[in-house]
Amino acid sequence: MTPALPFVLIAPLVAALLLVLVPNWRVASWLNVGACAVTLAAALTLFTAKPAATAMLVLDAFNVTLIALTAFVGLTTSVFSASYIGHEVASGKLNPLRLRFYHAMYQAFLFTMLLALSANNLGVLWVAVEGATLTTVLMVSLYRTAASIEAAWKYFILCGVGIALALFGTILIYLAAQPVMGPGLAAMTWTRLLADSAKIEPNILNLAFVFLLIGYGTKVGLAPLHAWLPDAHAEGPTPISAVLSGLLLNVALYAVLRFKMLLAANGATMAPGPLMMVMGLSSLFLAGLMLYRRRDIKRFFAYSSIEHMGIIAFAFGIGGPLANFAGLLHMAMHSLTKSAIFYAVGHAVQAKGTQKIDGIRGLTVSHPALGWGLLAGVLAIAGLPPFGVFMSEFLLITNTFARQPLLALLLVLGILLAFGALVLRVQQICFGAPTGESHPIHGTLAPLYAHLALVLLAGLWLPGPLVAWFQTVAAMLG
Amino acid sequence: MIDIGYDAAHLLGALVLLTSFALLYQRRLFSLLNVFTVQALALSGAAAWQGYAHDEPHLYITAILTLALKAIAIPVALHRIIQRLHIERTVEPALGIGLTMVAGVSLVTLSILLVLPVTENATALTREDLALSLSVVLLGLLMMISRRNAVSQVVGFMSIENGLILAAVGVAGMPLVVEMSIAFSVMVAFIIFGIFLFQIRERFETLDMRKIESFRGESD
Amino acid sequence: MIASVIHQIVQMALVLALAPLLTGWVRLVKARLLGRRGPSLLQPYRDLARLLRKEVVLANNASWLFRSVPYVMFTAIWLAAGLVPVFTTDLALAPTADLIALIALLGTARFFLALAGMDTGTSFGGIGSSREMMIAALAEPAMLMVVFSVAVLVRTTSLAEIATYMMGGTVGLRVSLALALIALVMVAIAENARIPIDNPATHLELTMVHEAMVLEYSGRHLALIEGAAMLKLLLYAALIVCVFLPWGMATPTQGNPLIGLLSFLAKLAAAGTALAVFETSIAKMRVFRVGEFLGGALLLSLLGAIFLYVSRGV
Amino acid sequence: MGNILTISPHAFSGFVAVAVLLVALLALFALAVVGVAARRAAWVGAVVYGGTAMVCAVVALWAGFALAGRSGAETITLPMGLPWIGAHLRADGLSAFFLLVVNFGGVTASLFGWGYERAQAGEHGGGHGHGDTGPVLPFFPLFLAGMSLVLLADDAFTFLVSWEFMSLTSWLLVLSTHREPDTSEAARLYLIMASAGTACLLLAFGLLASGAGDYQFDAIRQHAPTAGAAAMVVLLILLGAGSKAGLVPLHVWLPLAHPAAPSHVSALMSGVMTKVAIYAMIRVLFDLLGEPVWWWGGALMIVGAVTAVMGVLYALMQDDVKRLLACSTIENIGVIVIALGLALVFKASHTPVIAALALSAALLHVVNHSLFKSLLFFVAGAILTATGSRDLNRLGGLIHRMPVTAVLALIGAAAISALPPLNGFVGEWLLFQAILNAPALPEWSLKIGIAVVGAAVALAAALAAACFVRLYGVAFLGRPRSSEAAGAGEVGVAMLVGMMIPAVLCVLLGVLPTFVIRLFEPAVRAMVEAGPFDDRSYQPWIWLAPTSAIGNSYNGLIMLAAIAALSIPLVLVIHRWASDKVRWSTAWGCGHAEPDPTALSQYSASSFAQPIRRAFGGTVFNAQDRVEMPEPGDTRPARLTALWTDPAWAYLFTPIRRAVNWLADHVDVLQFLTIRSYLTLMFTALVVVLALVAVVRS
Repeated sequence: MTPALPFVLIAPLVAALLLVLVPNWRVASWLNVGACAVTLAAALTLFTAKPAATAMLVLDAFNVTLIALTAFVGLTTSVFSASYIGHEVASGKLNPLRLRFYHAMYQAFLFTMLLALSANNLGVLWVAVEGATLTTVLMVSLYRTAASIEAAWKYFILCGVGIALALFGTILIYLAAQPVMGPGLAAMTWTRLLADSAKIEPNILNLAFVFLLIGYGTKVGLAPLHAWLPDAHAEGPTPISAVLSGLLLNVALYAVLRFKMLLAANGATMAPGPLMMVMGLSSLFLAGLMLYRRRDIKRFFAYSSIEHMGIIAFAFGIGGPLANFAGLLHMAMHSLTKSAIFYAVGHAVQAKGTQKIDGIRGLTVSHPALGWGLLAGVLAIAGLPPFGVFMSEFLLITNTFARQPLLALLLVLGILLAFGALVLRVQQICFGAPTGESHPIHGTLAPLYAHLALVLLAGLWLPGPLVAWFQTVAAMLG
Repeated sequence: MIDIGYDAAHLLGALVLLTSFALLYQRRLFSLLNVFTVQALALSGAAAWQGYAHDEPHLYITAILTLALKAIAIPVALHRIIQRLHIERTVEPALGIGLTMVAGVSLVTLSILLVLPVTENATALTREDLALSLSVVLLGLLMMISRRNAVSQVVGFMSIENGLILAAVGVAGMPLVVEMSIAFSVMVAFIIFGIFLFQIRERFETLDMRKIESFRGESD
Repeated sequence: MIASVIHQIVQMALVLALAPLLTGWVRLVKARLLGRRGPSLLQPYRDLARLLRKEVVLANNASWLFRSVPYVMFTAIWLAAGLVPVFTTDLALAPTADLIALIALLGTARFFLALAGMDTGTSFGGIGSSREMMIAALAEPAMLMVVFSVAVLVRTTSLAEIATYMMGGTVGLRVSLALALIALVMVAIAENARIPIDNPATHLELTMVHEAMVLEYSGRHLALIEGAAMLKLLLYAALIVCVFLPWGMATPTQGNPLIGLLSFLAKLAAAGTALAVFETSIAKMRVFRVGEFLGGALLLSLLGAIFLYVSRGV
Repeated sequence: MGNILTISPHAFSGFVAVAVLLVALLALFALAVVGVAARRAAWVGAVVYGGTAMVCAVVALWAGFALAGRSGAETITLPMGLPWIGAHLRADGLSAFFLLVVNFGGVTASLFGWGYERAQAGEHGGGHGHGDTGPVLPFFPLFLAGMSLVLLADDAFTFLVSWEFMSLTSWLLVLSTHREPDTSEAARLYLIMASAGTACLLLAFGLLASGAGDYQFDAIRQHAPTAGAAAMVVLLILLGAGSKAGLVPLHVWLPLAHPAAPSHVSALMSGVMTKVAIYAMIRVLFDLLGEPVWWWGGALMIVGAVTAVMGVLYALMQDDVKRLLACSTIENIGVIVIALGLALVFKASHTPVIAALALSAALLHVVNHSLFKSLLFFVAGAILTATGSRDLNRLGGLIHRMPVTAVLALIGAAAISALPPLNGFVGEWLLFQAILNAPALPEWSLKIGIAVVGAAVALAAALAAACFVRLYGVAFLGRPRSSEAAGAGEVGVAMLVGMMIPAVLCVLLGVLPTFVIRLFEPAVRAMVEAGPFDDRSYQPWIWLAPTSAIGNSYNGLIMLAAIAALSIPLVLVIHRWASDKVRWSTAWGCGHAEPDPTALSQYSASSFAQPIRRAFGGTVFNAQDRVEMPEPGDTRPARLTALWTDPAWAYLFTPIRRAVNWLADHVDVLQFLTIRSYLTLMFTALVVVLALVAVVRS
């Protein structure tokens, strides 16, 4: 095992412990950035490393990109948060003590997610996801406003139950595997399970998958398990909304997909596809309709995240090399784009002093750089070229229609439904005569534009290795 | 030996299931807590017995943890809360008790229906114990949604957890059981802390969820 | 080649010369039918000459367009009239424009006249123009449908070839041709602002269409417009004759242009008489009935086009 | 003859040729960057518009030469787009022709736009209402680049990326007037309709590419789809490309979005972008989809006929100059689609010559419409600049104040009304020649149906004439109806030049149409394996005499000569021998006392349309004239309000909108449930799925 992978995990852990001790929030925020940079550097070295899987950790085509992505978004978000929290302190929404806690939690959160991504042991995976839940709950309730506490509470209860169900699913997996590979760690080690998945009793796998899908699916935010997501995004600090949408949802989905691979490899199980497609489409339509009535800009984009998770779930549900590729690409694109949007939203909310969409008008006039950035982000997430999301949606829709015309029609309808709402709102937000108060923007827009640049690049050209990784994973997902 | 082992485990498992039915039945918070304590005791017994039967010492830790936290610490804490916050002692269920019982029974049938056929090649003990734990989990969920009161929801949540641990100790040689039960206990602790937090903040006069649900950010 | 050029020149001159005569003839016959002596045949010539000598009175805000329209319109209609074979099909300009082009030329004339109507900025010009365009909107499709039915039979839209083919007599009697003829006559009546669509003699603004457009014209401009109107009447007569009873007309290969000319004069006289009789026998209809009248024409012509397939498979 | 312009094909070896185009496109992107970077600089407008004009000129020239040189298809593949496929670009006859149209439009639009923007900027103080607009400069070249890319794309992904990019940039251009009240609604509707269209195209290409995902057009050409799939594709293309082209009933966005943009952009959107949609139809229906079936053409013709007639009727109802022009675009698209339908049916019945004739009619009309519609939108822009108003009822008498514009506008109006000897007529003439060949078809339904379609075309043409008499008569003739109109002045040189180029071409193409028809003959041959002309090489090129099948011919040049030869002597003779005296006086107001009645007593735009409203509108638009006649002695003026509703809105789009709102309202409840209810949702989901598993297994 190269030291890189453990180091990727250790760096944020150590940083978290350090940050608890740092009283000055300015220093802390930049320490935070530094720690993320180190993590990212370590994560990037993983591209070259090809370590063998251990009982606890694994590095393969699937998680290597996600780890890098997580580290990257973690870094950009930390930069954004450094410029964001200053204003929050100035406006008295946060005090240094809470910020100390916030930075520590931020690193802890990154740690749990990186752990979940690199875990080879299903138990560790579960513990990591649960840890991610706990840390984010704390950060969602950071403002201690009634609404934020209520959101955190809802998030906590719903995801707690979800986590519980996921654990039951995990136990079932072990139960199914234990007769084949004997008691002990082996029967909970993902690589081993995948290797002799064919021998495992398929019926228990079915049962297990149901619990895992419902359990982890709660964290993915698939309807009807989505209820926690909009409020958690809306009431927490915006950097947290960014990492929730950009990273946590992906990690939860990653967990589901790992188990889908098990089923695919087993062959004799039920097809998990229809289940995922139904949940995906329902999320898509629910979010699409919900978008029309949202008045809170952050909740608005939270629902858009639900929509996209629905699209991704649908893609993996229908399966096949092209659709799976589209799903993976969409995961990456969505996390980059959506976090970028939340950076822009964060600045916009601070500049206009409100989270209500009605209060935010004519951004391209009042804050051109921000306004056009937000516009580009929303257009990208709406699936307009030349951004990367278009490519995944292109592959998904064309491929689906050739195979399942009716489903493709539903998919297109749902996407158009959401598209209508997005256009409606983005025009209100970005164009027209500016209204209300208008403060200068604090901090840099670099993270926003960095993400947009990546998404644009991906829309025009994908690097070969990435494509190769995605294709192998697509094959594994069946 | 095995027979006794089987019977004892079976007995304890059945006791856990029974208690979660009893939980569904309770109207008064204190008796709810008492029943829960019984369930925790039964669970720790089961864990200990399994540890003894398959001599897996780490299960003893689980047993002790369960005993310490679930059977002693948490019930006591909840008692204190109830007294401190002057929660009225009887909670009106959201679903009628009768209805809840019917639902519970059908859930148990469902779980047996699900588990028994799929585990032909598993040991009878595992199978039994899986069916039991699945029912316990489902009953716990039912408990959570059939009660308006936060305390009873916490209890419901914890009985789900009991179900999980029951399953975990049931399957031979399951690793990381301890770690998981710890992680879970942390979560439970969080919930209780949460309740305290609400009380301290004095944002919610009561723990009745209807108050908490009163606002969402969407009002303008 | 030379012959065709000469024929063409003769034709241009001929239509110019004959147009007022036809109008005069129609007026005379109408008068006689109404029991009046009526003006002399040559009266239209005298009118035109008098108008040409008079000075032009222009509205203050009349533009260059207003002043040039009479010439444009007259030329367009004159050219169109020159394209319809009257005494011979051997015309130099025959290949430059077929029936469709001819209809379009008339359209050009109408377009500019309608503009002129709008130019002086009085309401009457507007009334005339808008009504004229509405009438045309229905008349033109009807006309083209007539062309369609004929062209489908004859496999061409070139008037010369149509005439030749019709003279061949291979067509025989056709329901569709009859329908087409009726439609064409209806269109002709509408296009020439005759009763019952319009009354060339009226000066009651609210009922008039064509006259309303030219209300502001005077002197030589009015002369040109009146002349154009006469040419148009001749043109339609010639067109009907050429398509539906071209017998006696000369072709490059056979027949004598002089015979063709004489037969044409005879047909023209007959057509004029028919028109006069028709006009005296019915009353003018309200402007908004015109739509129905021409809609009828359009349907008839369409029916004719469809009947082609019913009567004998084409 | 076609090879007047012939230059050796070797000049364009495949790679070089497409590379030239790529460089040009990159140049456009670079210009966009300039537009952003130097947005404050004074010279930026000149640079961007000038540069765009030059680049477009280069591409247009290249396309012209490629066509004239009969150079074959040239392809290039870039390591972009879909990783395992790459971006395929291909320039063949068809794309070369459309490149010519698009980029020529780009040239004129850039010239006009430069002057227009300066004029608008000048207006700021003068306050003709148009406040500071959003950025146009960056998106203008991008828009053009997007359209050219669509024409070059040779795989589904590249095609759709460029297609949607085209919509995106034009949407941003529409939004540049975002401070004006109607824009936001128009822009929104536009982008949604555009994306709905793109979605249909996505589905269509999904079918064509099949599950295997062969997105290259070559691969698509190889395997012909099943009859059912082909039918589905035709339908989807009609929806997808049709929504962009403005086929009824998908046209609703067009009369809102096209006018909302700055005038030179409106010209591009109406005159050029719709043609890109036509290109998509041709590319798929004639090229990718293989052997056609007769009813495809039938469908196209029906839709086209409805579109043509409805479009012009819409136009007649409009009082807004630019909106009127946009509606007339709908009509012309209808005509083009009819021609395409004819070409398809004839291709299906294996009479390629007639098919070529019809297709030539379509392509010629594409050229013509791009010319005179750009011209007319420029005129509208000039009017807007000079008077600050687009409302016909506030205009009038501009012929005296904007003499040059008036002449150019007259040419445009005459051309679009299909009057000989201008270019509009030639297209209609060719179309009718094709229609007259209907009897050659085997299917009875088509024989008869095409006759009806012909009637529809004629009706549309005649109504179009009425429509443009109305436009020109009300805007330029008569007396000014507002002080702005009275105070208007002629516009600047750049704008005039931008208008003159298309105007001159309208005349030239009317007189020498054979030039251009010969020019795009390779495109036609590539699509229907035949040319419109028989190979009678002695055929002099000033004669338009297709298909000896019917011996018809038309010669605009001689017709023009004849008109001149008749009219000039006429004028001379009359002025020499008859009187040439003129007296000026007031118009006769039918007894109105001096001074003559106010300008408002003139026929207004709406009163002009009234007879037609009455004849057609009643049934189609359930149009009503509501008259408020005050009591005798009451001094209030009587007023007449003309009401009409668009059936497409009434029966299609309003219901959809209502349905979405209704659903949104009812689903919104889910945002406000209690935690317990959310838990119940989870629980139910779990139990249902578990039950399903149990059921499925037993």
